[in-house]
Amino acid sequence: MLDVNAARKDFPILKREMAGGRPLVYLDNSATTQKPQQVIDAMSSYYRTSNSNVHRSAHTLAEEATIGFEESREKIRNWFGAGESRVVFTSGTTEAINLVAQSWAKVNLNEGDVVVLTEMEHHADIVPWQMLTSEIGVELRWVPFDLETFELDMGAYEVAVQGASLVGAVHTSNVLGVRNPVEQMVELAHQAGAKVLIDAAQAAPHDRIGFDSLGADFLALSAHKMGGPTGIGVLLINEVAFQQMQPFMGGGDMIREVHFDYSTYQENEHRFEAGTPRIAEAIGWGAAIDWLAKWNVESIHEHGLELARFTADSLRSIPGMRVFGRQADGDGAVVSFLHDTMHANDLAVMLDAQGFAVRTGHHCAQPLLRRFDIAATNRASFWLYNTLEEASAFVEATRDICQRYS
Amino acid sequence: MLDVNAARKDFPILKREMAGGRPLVYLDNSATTQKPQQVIDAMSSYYRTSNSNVHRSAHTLAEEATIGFEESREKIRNWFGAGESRVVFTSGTTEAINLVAQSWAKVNLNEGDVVVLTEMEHHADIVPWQMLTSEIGVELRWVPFDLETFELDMGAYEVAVQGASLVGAVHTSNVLGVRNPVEQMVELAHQAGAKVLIDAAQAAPHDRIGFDSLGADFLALSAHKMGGPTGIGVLLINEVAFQQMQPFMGGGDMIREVHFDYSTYQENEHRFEAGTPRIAEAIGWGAAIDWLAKWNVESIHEHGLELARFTADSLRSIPGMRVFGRQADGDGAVVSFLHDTMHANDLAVMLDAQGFAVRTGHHCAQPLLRRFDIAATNRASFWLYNTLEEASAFVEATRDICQRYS
Amino acid sequence: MNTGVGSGPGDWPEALAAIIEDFTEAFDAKERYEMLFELAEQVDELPLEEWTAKTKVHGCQSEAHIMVGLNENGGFHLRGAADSRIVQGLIAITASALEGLSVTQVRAFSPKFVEEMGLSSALSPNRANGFLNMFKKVKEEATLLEGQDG
Amino acid sequence: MNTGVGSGPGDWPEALAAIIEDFTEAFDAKERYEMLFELAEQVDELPLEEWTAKTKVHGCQSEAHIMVGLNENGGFHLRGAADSRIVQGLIAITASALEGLSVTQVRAFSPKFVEEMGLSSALSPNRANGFLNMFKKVKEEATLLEGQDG
Ligand SMILES: Cc1ncc(COP(=O)(O)O)c(C=O)c1O
Ligand SMILES: Cc1ncc(COP(=O)(O)O)c(C=O)c1O
Repeated sequence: MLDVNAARKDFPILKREMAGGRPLVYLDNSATTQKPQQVIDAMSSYYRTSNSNVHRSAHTLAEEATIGFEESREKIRNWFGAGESRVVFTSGTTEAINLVAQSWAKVNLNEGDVVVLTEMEHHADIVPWQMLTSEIGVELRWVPFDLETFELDMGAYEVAVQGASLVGAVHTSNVLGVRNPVEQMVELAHQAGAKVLIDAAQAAPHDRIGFDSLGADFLALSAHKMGGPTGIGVLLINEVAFQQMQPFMGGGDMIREVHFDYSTYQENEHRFEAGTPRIAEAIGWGAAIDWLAKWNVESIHEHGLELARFTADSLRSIPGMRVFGRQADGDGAVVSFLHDTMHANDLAVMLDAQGFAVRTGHHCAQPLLRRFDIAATNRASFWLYNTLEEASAFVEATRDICQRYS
Repeated sequence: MLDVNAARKDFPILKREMAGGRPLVYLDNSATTQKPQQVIDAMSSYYRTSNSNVHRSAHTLAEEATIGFEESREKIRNWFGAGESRVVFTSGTTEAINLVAQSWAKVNLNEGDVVVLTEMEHHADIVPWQMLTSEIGVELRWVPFDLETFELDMGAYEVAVQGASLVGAVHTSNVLGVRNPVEQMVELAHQAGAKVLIDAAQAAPHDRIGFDSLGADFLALSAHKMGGPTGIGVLLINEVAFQQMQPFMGGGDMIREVHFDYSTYQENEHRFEAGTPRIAEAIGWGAAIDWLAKWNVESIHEHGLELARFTADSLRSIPGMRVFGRQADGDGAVVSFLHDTMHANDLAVMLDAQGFAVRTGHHCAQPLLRRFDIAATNRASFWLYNTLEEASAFVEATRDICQRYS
Repeated sequence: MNTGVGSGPGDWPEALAAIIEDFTEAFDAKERYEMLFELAEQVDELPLEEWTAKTKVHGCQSEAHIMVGLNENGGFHLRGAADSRIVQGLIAITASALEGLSVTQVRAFSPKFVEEMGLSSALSPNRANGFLNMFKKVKEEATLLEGQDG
Repeated sequence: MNTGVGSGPGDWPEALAAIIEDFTEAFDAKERYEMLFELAEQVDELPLEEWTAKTKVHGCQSEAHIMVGLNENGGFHLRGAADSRIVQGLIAITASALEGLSVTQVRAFSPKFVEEMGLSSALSPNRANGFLNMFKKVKEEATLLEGQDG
């Protein structure tokens, strides 16, 4: 069992008082999680004692910064089971996916080549591919999902991957919480000769991902959604795919030699990390992983799912309320909902006035929402520090607001 | 006069003891500067009280984070005199220059179009253009500098810009400290119909840059070299050039609408900022600017130059020592040097053992170094917290090491 | 009691000054929003049938529509509606603030009154833009009204 | 006194154990580097004329060259040089550690002795790689030596 109260103690923001002296109930974890004090301290301490630019220098601070930075890379490699793969730092999931589009797809695909996406994708896994359709003429194929069960149409998927070059698929939907059958999707894609990019932004905080054993070719995620700082994320890359990539951005750190008329590049991960890296961010992320390692990831998952199930079931009992998602085993701790007559923004503002932070809007997944013929939902999302009491207070506040004002 | 001791008090790292109990003498400021406690606190405080994802949400934390993030943008706009221009956040100078290459140059230039660069450029302003030569066939023209006076050959520059489409020029060289005549360069380029990108990474910490009044089209710089955090920088963009740019990376925050078959993009700066932004970093950078505003930038400049002149002159008196740079009015606080027989790395390691942090290597400017027929220099670089005593102790240590071991 | 013409803080017309006072006396944000919900009911509501591209307020998180006109005394009169009650509440306050003014007065009216009402989070950067867009549209339409007159 | 064969900590040959002891007794990093500078003078220096692509150690911040051979007693012997005194000092230590060993012993020798010498910042990630590359090359060349024998 997860010791939620022990975990809460590490998050200073949870002590914050909101309007009217009400406690903060933070239910916007899918957008970004809060940070434990240990992460904040790791970054402060880096800046207070070892701050320096990394790589290629002979002074002590530079050594310490380089070691801290590269150790974080190894922590991330280990945490995500990518021991045989490459770990390239990016500014987040979005840049990681753009890196696949620009460094792998643009180099290896041709006009008419097919990229398969699901209708559940986040904009981060849509727009880079649309840009590529105009740049090199790849074609997009969309795999639908069922509007009742919220499940991906695996029959359609199996057809779509035939002759495709790449699949881009969200591991766990940030709107529906649905966890897709990624293992099966990787297998079917590979049978069809397509590479697979998994968007694990939402899976990272709740699941133990084994990149090498999953066998996907690329996997993208962000630190800020798993207790780490803003401004950093990662692309995990299978070795074969890594060798097929060409540099994305040029500059310092990614080069071997620069001449007036040509340059040669590093052959390891640095090849894709141009410029001064996100040193403090990497170190903060490493501390987040150390902190997470103190808890049991399976019980974080179970805890989140329990809260999500309770919330979804309770919200369904509010007249006029529609809940999007199934909260099945393995799903994310996310509940999207929308009231028939209560405007989503009004509900959010009224909840906020009582200390409840939920996200409201299209959640960067407009195509998904449009399939339901809606433009926005409210969304409550949980992490390991949320309690059943919070979920229950949130449901009651929502029920009350909808009763009184809808 | 700059109150160096008052400034020093704000930097916790300067109290650090190095090997053998020696004080840290940090002379690697061109690589990255140290951070005042106020900057560290601003970021910690953000994470402890207001951390949230920004934009498009209705809860209090999201509001606070959005306001903090966008206020930092305005601070940066004001500090760099870009009131009539665009302020696009990037991960640093390197990404900012890549953004010009990909979002402006690739869209607006054609095969055979000419990009003019100086032989003083940092790799960050070389490699993106070399990549563009293979991508769209632009041609590079190099403007030489004088190996004795370290000055750009403005006659050659005037010839080079004829018929050129873009000039990329370093404002202040990170190796030589030379400040280029950027005003004149902008004027000549514009007369010839070329746009101008200024790499102000080294100027930002020492100079008051007025972007609108300088009239350049693009200006790139990094927060971490001016007291701000790692992981963030900016591209300032003149409005006309801004309107000619196409999005670089796709994803959240930069879109207006996403459909299965097309998307539309934001029209303001967000258009070029895909994904969750560098929120804490922007807030930290804003705090760095607030902190800098307490000091007089002109006196920061004068102070740095005084230390650089003293150091350069003193080093020149060491037998076998060669100093690269002129330390003229307006130049950066940088001194590159190389001993005839003492290996640069050995000197750096011996200095480090006595607490002196200097950078050693090619400083991401291999073409520049190759013009001098060398592969590395040692480099001491100063900021407002360095003292004459530190410079003097550093010179004496260097003299001693060279005498005993060369 | 204030009887200004709306040039800015301290110069609000009576009806608006009363609303501002109510808001500043509210216990907390929750109560203020409740008041907005109530005010929303009191607007001269622009019915759905009259919503057109011309009445639409752009850059607002909700679908909001306004139409300006003159009341029986020839004074300014605003009708409006929004799918968000909160936005409609803001329209209602604006309508009551401007009611009966001359077009010239409307055009000179300051939007700063919302700041005094303590609706900070209702006036998020996004939402504030929505309100300001709405207010701007009111003024633009008022100008056209003048054009019709003249 | 230690008389091991170099399998790892606690098992160093006599000459190396003595050097390690000197280093660990040094006052600070500065003194340790000074010792490295001195040791650099004691290597059987590979003269510039003999530096070739074959002798070059790759992945080192400085230009370093080594050549392996046998001494008059048929034991292992390392010659080397580098433009960096510190790197040459590390070559000197390696040479003295391996002097007179059999090729089989050289191939089994652990590079961990440098960690015990407190040269952390001389063994920066970059520099450590340089040292490890050098040590690897020594072993590879030693293997070829064996080939020559057999
Ligand atoms: C002149 C110059 N340009 C560009 C850069 C690259 O900056 P960053 O590594 O922060 O992207 C640097 C810093 O090393 C620099 O000194
Ligand atoms: C499923 C999914 N993909 C991608 C992203 C984008 O992540 P980031 O904004 O950190 O790049 C998010 C977060 O919003 C997400 O939930």
